[in-house]
Amino acid sequence: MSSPEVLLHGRDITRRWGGLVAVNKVSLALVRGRVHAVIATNGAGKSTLINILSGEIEPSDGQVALLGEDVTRWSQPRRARAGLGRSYQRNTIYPSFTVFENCRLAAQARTPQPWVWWRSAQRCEASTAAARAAAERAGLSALLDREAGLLSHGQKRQLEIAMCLATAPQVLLLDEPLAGMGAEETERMLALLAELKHGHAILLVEHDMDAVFRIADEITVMVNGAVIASGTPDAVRNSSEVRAAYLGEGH
Amino acid sequence: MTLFRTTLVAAAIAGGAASPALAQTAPKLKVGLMLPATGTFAALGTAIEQGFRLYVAEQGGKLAGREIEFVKVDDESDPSKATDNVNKLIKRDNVDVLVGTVHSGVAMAMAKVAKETGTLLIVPNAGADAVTGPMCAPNIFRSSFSNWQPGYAMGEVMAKKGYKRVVTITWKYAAGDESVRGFKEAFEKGGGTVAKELSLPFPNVEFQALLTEIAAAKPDAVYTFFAGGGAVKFVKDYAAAGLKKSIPLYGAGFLTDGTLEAQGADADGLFTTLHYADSLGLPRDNAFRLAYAKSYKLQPDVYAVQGYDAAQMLATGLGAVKGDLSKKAEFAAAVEKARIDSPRGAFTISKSHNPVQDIYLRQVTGKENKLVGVASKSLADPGRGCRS
Amino acid sequence: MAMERSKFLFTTVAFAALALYPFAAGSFGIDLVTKIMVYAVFALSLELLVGTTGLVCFGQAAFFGIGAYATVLLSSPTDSPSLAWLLPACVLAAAAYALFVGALTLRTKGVYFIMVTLAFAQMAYYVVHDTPLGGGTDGIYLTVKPVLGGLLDLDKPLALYGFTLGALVAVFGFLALLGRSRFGRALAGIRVNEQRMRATGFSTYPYKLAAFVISGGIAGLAGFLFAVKDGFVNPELMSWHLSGAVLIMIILGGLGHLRGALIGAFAFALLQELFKSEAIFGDFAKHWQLGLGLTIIASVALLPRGIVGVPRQWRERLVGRRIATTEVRHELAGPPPRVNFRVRSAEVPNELA
Amino acid sequence: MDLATFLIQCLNALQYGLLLFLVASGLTLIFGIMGVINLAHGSFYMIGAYMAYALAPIVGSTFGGGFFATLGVGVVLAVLLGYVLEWAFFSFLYQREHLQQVLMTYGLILVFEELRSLLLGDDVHGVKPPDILAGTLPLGEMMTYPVYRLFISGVCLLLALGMYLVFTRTRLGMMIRAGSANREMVQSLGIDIKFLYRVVFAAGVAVAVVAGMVAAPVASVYPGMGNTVLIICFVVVVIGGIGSIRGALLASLVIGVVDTFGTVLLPQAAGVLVYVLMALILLWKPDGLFKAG
Repeated sequence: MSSPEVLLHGRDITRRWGGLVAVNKVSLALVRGRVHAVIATNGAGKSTLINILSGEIEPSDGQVALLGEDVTRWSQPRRARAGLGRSYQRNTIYPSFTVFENCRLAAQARTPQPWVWWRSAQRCEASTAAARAAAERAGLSALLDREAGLLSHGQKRQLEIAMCLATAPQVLLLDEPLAGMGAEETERMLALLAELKHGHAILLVEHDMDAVFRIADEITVMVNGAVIASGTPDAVRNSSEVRAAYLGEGH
Repeated sequence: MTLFRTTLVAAAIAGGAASPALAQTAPKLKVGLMLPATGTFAALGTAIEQGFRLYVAEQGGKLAGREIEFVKVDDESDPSKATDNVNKLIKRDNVDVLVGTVHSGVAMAMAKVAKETGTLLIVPNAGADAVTGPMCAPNIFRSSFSNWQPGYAMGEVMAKKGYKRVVTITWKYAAGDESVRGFKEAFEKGGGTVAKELSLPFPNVEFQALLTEIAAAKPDAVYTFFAGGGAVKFVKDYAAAGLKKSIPLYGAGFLTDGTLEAQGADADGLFTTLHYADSLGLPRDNAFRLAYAKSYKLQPDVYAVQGYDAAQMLATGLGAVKGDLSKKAEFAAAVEKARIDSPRGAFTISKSHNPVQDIYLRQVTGKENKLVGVASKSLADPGRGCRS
Repeated sequence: MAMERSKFLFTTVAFAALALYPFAAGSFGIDLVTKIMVYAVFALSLELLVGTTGLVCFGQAAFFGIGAYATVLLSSPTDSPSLAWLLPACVLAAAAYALFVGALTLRTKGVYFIMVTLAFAQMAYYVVHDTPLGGGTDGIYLTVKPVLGGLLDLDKPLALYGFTLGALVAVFGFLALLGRSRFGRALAGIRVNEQRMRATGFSTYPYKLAAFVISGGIAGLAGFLFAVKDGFVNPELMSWHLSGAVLIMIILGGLGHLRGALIGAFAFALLQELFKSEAIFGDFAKHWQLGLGLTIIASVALLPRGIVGVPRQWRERLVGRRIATTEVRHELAGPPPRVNFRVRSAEVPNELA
Repeated sequence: MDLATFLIQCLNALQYGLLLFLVASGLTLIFGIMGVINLAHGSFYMIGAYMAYALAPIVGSTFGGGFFATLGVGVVLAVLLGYVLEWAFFSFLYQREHLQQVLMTYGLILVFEELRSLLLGDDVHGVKPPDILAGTLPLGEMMTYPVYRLFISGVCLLLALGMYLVFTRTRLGMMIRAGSANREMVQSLGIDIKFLYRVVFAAGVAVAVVAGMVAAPVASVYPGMGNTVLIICFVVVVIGGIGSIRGALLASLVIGVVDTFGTVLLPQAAGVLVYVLMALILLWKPDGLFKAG
């Protein structure tokens, strides 16, 4: 892939809450085949950023372009149907549904008539097939009939990803997929992400620095809503601003 | 009783399996009391039931030789449940006679079912004009009054007193509207005008704004229809607003019936019209009051009288047909001809089955509705719309 | 699956029992059960909103009342109207008001939704209460009951019983079908987490609106049946007391299950009959609300999942710890049909909240 | 309507609004902070009114006190009642779905109504205002204004101020606000959330009971009086924004104005106006006038 294919492009995104600026002129481009990580201290505007990109919140300023089209005024569902998938920091799986049904419901959004009321959902080939494929890709094939609420924490995070995949997205916005995971579970998730980046553009918001620096192709560092550094992991690691403002705190 | 109870249990729990025939020689007469046991009108329901039972007890528990058995249903004063509750008495308990109720809307629903099924119904309070108007039927009787009656009588009284401009105030619902209509009819006939008809949604009790309107309109007097908690609050608010001194307040009798203890001094001196009063001084009334006080350890009110008279009317009709309720025409004819020897003073029953009775003018003195005089002698409800 | 089979068995047996009941019952029993079945249809309409979609509507009586008033207002006082057009007309009238109310109210969330639906119901209540349109507080009468050609005369209690049972089975079947369909699954998803559904690509508003309209239509059907049964409509049919009572029915029965609405309607009505029964409680029967109130309180304390959840509760108690522990984890993840009113500040990001 | 009448109507609106606030403020506390839809709130108001009626002779004979002594005893009993109710009926419900709490409070309404009927009967009663407040002030040429109504307004304003101060200036208020925003966080700070909720519930009940006691002399005391205020209180709370004391005050006043002038100017539509207002406000501001927090 010689020329980078930009799937999602945020330009000068700004969000103000009253007098507070939560996100200040942030620009970033997500490219197919690459993992772009955003790291920031708590309260630096990561969640706001991801909410703006996915369409949950409107930006005060700036544009979002998806697959070359300006989607700034699009609703979240419309963006999702156009190929933008996101996961949440907290588990948003449907605990009373089976793993399969969680994925199937997600896949249903992309079927041509998701509102059909006269036929059993189980007989909707399009969504069942997509659900199986997504679950398999996320490593949950063995657990299809398990009630989602009974999964382990790591499995729930996997399911979160599987539900994203079931909607056949091109761009994945992942909000702290590693949060609360043990070492083994983290490894499994990282392997999954590495595998997923082929064919997808991934935005990864994460706290686990080791993981970020291992997997990201590009890293953006935010402090107080603004970008202070952006580049390859090595460049960011060596940036003096980052050391001063961010990494320094913990060391 | 036990057998009967068992049937009821079966009916209530299993959802009403067909009642096994009661093997009894002298069939009891089943009286279905459909009265409010809960909610705002609960106290009225109790008084009516006690009055009814008192008369039956005085006759040795038997009317026209038939032993009386009571079945009760709480109507909750909820019209939307009324049809159900009546059906319960008619279909489940197979009552011979229906007695009820206080709330006009519920009584209307009862009248409708009674009209359809032909079950004998005696209304011991609800004054809805329609019960003995468009809804009238050979088997429907009322032992109390029509909303029109006290209103009309008060209209005559106030016109005679020389008032010219009057404001009326009531809840915006059937009873209030009908009472005011009756008042207006007589008052305008007597040469007065109703300057303003004020109303507020039932059962709101925030009167202050309307009292201000009354003060602004400066009428000669005010006619009002309120009952129960609303009556208490209205009388107190009226006095507190200082209007009692400057604009005399008149009302249908419910304004001061069963409410005087709560209204206290604020009700003193008020004039109201009703078919009953405290200290009527009639021997019949004295005997009744004594008996009632003995049985229930409290003084009777107009509701108890109405219950008592409902039983008298039943007894009159039953006596004429020798206890055989299937002779409906004879029953009705007998009641229509009869003079009911009521504690309120004897009365007759009109063609449309409403009492033709004296309406008294009363004045509140010392927690009593003291008799002032007869406001309207043998006043008969016009029974508009009654075609039977 | 054993669970599925027992559900199916329960429903079949229940409906079979209802079908056979008239052969064993007297006229009062038929009347009573007809009434309860009308409430069951009404409860099912609300179950679609509350239990399935998670929209707590506190104004359901408005649709019920509109169906009932339409029945009376549209039929002529002398000739029997035909079911063929009267029934659809009443359902449509209720659904039309639901469309209007839903289109406006579905913008609000949680408690606010509850209260706005109440507001619109109160408006309908005061319109019939304070204007001569529907006879004011006196209400109006249905003098001639509807018929279907020579086939069905709803003036006959047995015909009405059969028709009501038919309507109940049809509504139950319809909602069961709906629940399994893609539309129904989407509603279930909206109940648990609407935000997630939007992120997945569902435009949730049309789904909720459709559910609201369907629910209003079914409530209108119940109102139609009520008006035909009693032959009398009154503003109280639209009062918040009735909206509250039907909500109580479905909670008592168990939210999230169609059977719950059915069981709740029967339990609520029969409990009232029980405590009102003079034969059992004698003179204390006039205080029937005390018994009902205490029973409700006890059921909240002892039956967290409603009456429907009782078998599961017993099973868990019998099987013991193993399931109990998984259950705890389950609870932590958020129990299935959970409807929360807590106002979440969705637009304010976590950093600032 | 001339100017004098208009001004008097404004006073009526204000006074009615403040009375509404008095009843509704307890509801917004419980509703906003604990998330409990308390249908039994009207019952607490009813209990207060009946306390004012039934306790007066008892308090009179034991302490020789009048209205204010009764009020004091009533408050103590109300706090106890609220505390015990929370412990017995609500403490185990917070982990459950909120609709279970609705069911619980519905059951409580029925129980309270019947207990009232069993203990005190179904009659209507009046309660005398204390002698020092029994007078009236002249108002215009015909009307007078009862001093007691002014007293009620004063109590309402004091209460509003008091609640505002407790919320913004005290540690308890801080904990309560934090608790309503984030239960887990407060618990992790070592604050006993169970105790906190119990206090809030007791306070909410106490406010409703006080409202009933204070309103008793003007409202009179009758069965079913709780139900008539319940829905309008919810309207106040929701228009004002759940949990917001400021909002409840403003909403009460707005409803006072709409209701007062509606009854006078548009009597046919008086019933429906308040609900039209609520629908309009919520469609305009889906979270009420003031969001809590």
